[in-house]
Amino acid sequence: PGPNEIQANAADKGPAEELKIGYFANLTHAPALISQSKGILKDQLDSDGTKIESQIFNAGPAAVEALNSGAIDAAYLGPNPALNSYLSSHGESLNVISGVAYGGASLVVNDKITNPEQLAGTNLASPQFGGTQDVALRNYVKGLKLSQDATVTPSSNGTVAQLFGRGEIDGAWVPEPYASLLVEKNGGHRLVNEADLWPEGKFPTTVLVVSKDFMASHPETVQKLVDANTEAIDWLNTADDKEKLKAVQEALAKANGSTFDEAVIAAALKEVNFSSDPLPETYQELVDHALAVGVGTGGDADGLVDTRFLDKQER
Amino acid sequence: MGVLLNEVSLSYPGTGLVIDRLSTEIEDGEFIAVLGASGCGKSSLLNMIAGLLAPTSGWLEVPKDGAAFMFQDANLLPWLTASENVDLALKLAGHPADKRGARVEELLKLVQLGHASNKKPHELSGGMRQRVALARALAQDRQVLLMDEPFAALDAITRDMLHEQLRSLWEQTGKTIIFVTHNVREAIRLSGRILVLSSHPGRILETRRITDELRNNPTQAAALADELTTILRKEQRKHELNDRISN
Amino acid sequence: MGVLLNEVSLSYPGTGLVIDRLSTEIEDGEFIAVLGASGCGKSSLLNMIAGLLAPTSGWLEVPKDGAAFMFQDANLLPWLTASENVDLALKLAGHPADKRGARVEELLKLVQLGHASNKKPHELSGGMRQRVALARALAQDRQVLLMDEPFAALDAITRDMLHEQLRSLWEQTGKTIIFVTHNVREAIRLSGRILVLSSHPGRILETRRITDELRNNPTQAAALADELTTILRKEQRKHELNDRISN
Amino acid sequence: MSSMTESRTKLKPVLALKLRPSGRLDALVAPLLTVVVLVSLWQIVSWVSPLREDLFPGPISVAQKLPQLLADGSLVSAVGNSLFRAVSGFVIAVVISTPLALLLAHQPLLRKGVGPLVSAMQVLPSIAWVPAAIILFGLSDATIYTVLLLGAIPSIINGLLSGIDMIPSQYKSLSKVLGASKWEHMLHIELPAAMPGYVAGLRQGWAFAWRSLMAAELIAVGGSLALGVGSLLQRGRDLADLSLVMLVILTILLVGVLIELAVFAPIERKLLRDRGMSRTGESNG
Amino acid sequence: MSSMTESRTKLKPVLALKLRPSGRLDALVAPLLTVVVLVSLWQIVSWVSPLREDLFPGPISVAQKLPQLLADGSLVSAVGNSLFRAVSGFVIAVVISTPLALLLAHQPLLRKGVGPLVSAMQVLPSIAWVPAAIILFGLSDATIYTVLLLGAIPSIINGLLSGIDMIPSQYKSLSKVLGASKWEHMLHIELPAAMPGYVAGLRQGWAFAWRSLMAAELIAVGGSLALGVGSLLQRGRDLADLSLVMLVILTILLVGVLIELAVFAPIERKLLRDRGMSRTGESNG
Ligand SMILES: Nc1ncnc2c1ncn2[C@@H]1O[C@H](COP(=O)(O)OP(=O)(O)OP(=O)(O)O)[C@@H](O)[C@H]1O
Ligand SMILES: Nc1ncnc2c1ncn2[C@@H]1O[C@H](COP(=O)(O)OP(=O)(O)OP(=O)(O)O)[C@@H](O)[C@H]1O
Ligand SMILES: [Mg+2]
Ligand SMILES: [Mg+2]
Repeated sequence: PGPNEIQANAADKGPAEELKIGYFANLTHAPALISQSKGILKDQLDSDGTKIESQIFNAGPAAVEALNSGAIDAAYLGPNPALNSYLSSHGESLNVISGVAYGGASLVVNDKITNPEQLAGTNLASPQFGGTQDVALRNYVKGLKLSQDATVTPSSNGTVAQLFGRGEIDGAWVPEPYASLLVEKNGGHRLVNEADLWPEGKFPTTVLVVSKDFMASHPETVQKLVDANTEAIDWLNTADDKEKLKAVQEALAKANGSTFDEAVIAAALKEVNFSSDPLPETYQELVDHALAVGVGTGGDADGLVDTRFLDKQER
Repeated sequence: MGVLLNEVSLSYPGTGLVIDRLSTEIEDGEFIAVLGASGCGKSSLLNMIAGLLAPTSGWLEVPKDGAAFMFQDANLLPWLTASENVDLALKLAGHPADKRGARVEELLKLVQLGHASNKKPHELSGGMRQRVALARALAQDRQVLLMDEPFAALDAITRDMLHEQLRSLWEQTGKTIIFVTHNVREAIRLSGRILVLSSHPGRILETRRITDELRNNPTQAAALADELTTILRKEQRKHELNDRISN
Repeated sequence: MGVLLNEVSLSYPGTGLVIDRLSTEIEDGEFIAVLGASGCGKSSLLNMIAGLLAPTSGWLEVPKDGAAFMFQDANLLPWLTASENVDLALKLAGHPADKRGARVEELLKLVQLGHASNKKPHELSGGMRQRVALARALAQDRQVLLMDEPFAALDAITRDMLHEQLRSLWEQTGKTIIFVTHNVREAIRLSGRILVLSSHPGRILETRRITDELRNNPTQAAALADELTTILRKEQRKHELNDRISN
Repeated sequence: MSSMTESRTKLKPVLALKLRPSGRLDALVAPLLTVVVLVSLWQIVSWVSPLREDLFPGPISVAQKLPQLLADGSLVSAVGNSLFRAVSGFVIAVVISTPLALLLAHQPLLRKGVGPLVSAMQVLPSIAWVPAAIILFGLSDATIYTVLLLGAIPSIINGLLSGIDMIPSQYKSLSKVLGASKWEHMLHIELPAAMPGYVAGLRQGWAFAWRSLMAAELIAVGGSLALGVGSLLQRGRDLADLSLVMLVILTILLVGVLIELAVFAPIERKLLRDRGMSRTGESNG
Repeated sequence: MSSMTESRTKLKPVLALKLRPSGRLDALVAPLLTVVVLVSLWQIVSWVSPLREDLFPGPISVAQKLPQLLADGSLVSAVGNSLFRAVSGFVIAVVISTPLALLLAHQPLLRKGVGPLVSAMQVLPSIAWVPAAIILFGLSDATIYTVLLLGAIPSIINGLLSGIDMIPSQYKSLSKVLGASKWEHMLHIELPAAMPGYVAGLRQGWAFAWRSLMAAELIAVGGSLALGVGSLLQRGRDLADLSLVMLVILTILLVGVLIELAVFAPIERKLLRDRGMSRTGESNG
């Protein structure tokens, strides 16, 4: 056992009485939604008598703040909010304990733009300043060495769709299902699939994080959370398309009354891959990209990913 | 250009009749004094003539350009100085800016407030405020001038002086002046006709013409003053009795 | 328990001296009238005695429990009815709730407003408001009673009646009363001593004791009234001259 | 008797006033009429407009949204939750701010020191408090109330303070002469005299409370936090569902109009009538 | 001469008033002192607190953030942008709302119809307008101004309306007697008489304007729209950088205090002094 684990074991208080978990009502959080709606997590935790309380967030910052305050113990998040909190707390706040989803972010542009050179002078959007897609977009645009800079305007996902529909922006680097929404409903097309920019097309979209305190106190519970996550992912990866679509649609509707129509969700599901692989090697790259485009202050992502629960699972 | 009242009645919401079918004709250029007990409806009457209050029944005829009105309380605008208060009346009467300055000064001198023209109302004494209100009423320069106890807050000497000013103004301009007073002697001294109002409801109890002859004869004037006082006292006593019975 | 003024001076910001080194001793139970031209500083003087205004120099000694004060304007609280306004004074003087009702009624009857007790100030006439203020001042029941032109807005009859009430109240209670008036005859009729103030700055121009004998002798009273009026007129004329020279 | 000429005017009883329908009724009919006119306009514009239906939904498509939201109960419960939070939070805010404002009014130095900060806090956007509130209180109603209170309190304090500042100095003299203690002065003179300004401040405070609540409700839903109107609004935005956004806006407006008509307008009317004044255009009978 | 006993009191000149330092100075020193006290408290609490530095940054760590933000100019330019938008937007709001309020005050039926809607619009959170504004104006300053104006205008209208409602009816009589036309009445009597209530409304309107601006600036964080303070605040949250959040909060508070001390307080003081009143605790000399 590594030094980390000894320390953790020292404070082990056995299974938690309650697990408070946060996630978004987003397609990329489907494992969380499925794990809830199919009772996978509940089945896992029942044996310890651990209760579940789930909280639905709109955005990463609030989820991170809640995690830090102890209002939730674990959360499904984008990698960047997790990374930002990890760096600003000097590694004390949280760990990524499992992957959830990878892929599923694209640069969607209007039909006047057919090759990357035409991005010169355009107005592009990303969902959140310093977020995964924002950094990717800035990095990509920088790499193109365009004759004339493209503007990057961070705005929320819903607003991006609205702006694109109205022709206010020429394109947007957004996650699913918004990329599909722009394609299916607003006549856009995918110019770049982010997957093409990463080795094997794998970059984290959603990860599962847990607060360090909770992890130290209740490793058994965390283990069960990771197990449930993997089980949900397995279900998503094995179910047939129709069943999957129906389950996700229902879970989304239950969580936030989603009104995205089937075509959008179906298209989006094709773009996203679910996997518990946390892709640990990608984080330092994310940090370096961000620093390179002038977002954030950089730092060392070492130790962010803690794979011990996943490791135990494989045994 | 006088004022005509025809069967004018007034009641406020929740009160009985305050003024009851009052009719009188006030001719152009008349100087009328209104006497009556406190609360009998004198201010209400002036308010109706000024068009600030509609009668409950009956009708009045007044000059179309309205009447200048000096309120019972000074009613100065607190954010304006004494001279600005007077100036506003001139401005709203349409006088051009360049001519107003001199006129304001003149009016304030008339009421002996030449030295206080730059003071705000809250820096003036009660009597000074009343005199600014008087200056403002004169600034309006309408054919009909209504005055509600214009000299109540003034000392005898200042009052005397202003009596003279008012008399001579009336003689020079031929305005129709209707003024309310509590001072029987003041009424005799200034007016050409005195209306005595009864109270609850207000009706005309007595009308007296004052001739110059009577005015200038101290004995006759004193006798009239006594007589009017007696009338008023009798009226008052009646009410006291009523009050005592009804209570 | 009287009032003692020692070299009291007062000036407002930006004015010259309004009151200039005024000294006088008012004994316990005295009934003092203050006469003076409009704007000479009478209200300011009462304000100082009431502790509402600090003298610029000099000092005063007053009873520690302060003085009841009837303001020149009625100063009623507009959200309270007539009886609530009077009641407030009793409440703040610490009278228990169950005893106040009857007293309020009594006081309002005293000023002949028994019928108007439920009216709000804006539903009262000017003179009625003044009488409510009078009732409130009496409700305060302090040893010293300051009154600033208490009867200015009242008709002669009501005024006469209230004169009697005030006199008999003074005789029964032995209060120290200081009251400002513009009416020389009123001063002679009511007070035991008259202070005549000069203006700009306010000094004591004249002090006159009024004996009961003088009060009850019409000729003597009239003569004194004439004399005081002459004094006041002379004082006023001096200022007019000054004004004319300085302007 | 002189005949009417153009230079004279005849003043007669104002019968019109008596024939007019009751003001109470008017007060309901007029806003309703306004709403009908506005909605018709909106429908017309949405027909005429070249914008796609999903970018500019007309009233009909918004109305079609309603049954679904009513069926799953989310709209009703969201309104219920938000209204409960807003009203209870507002009451707490009033209870806290009133003594604070009185304290500031009577402690000149404190007022000089803290007064400007209170005004400055009014301009601080509600989301500024969210991180701190979450860290202190986690995901509980306490967080929501904190954000709400910090939004409403400064505004109510300022309202009452400016009401107190406008009290004519003669009332202060009166209170001194009547021998009122500081408490009695506050209770019997200061508060009633400042009432009209205070109520104006309360109305603004209510607006701040409600708006801060909307911001606070964006933090999270489910679990320990019940769904509120703010969350519903954000959901509409996130889903790019403008019909939902419009529906929520209309609901908020409706709640606002009802609170105004049922609470603030009558209080204000009574206060003014007590003082012999009236809202412009209303007779004070 | 009677000697002083406990039942008598001696009234003497209030020399203390003259010895006190000038009120102007006080008005600057007192808030500064308050700030110093609060900051010290904050530092102490942050030392004592068990919370991690990144969750509860103390003043020192916040201050350390400053040089970097000043160096890249983002803080200064954000404050500059926001201040420019807020002030210009507020001025536009005042120019629009004042005649609207006067119109409502003089058209009783209009007021009955639209008045409650105006109050209701006050409670509508700013972000509610964002989708609509974007549809109309896209990502431009016009969108930001729209959100700001819709936030500020109802509040200013309500402020002026309640100021007008409180005008004593005797001033209306005076204006009628002086033969003022409707315009003259508004200009010479109504507006000045309603001024104190109006200024109270303006202060609240400014708060609404600034807060709506913050919400509007979240629409888009930099990019085609110039970076504002609201964007900076959101950026701090996005980066889980609470020092930045605190710094922005302090900046907003500072701007708020300065605006209060430099604009609203003096205006209010002058208005009150003109009417022979004074802010509580200040002498009106
Ligand atoms: N707040 C103030 N600021 C400046 N000057 C004032 C103030 N109050 C009163 N004065 C001035 O002080 C002088 C005396 O005023 P005061 O009210 O005492 O007169 P008064 O004798 O009561 O007059 P009146 O009989 O008209 O009521 C006046 O010249 C007035 O202009
Ligand atoms: N707005 C009002 N609402 C109800 N009653 C009113 C109103 N205004 C006046 N009154 C009543 O009408 C009567 C007459 O009032 P008015 O002011 O005309 O008397 P007045 O003759 O001027 O008395 P004073 O000599 O005391 O000024 C009073 O009994 C008063 O209570
Ligand atoms: Mg009257
Ligand atoms: Mg006086």
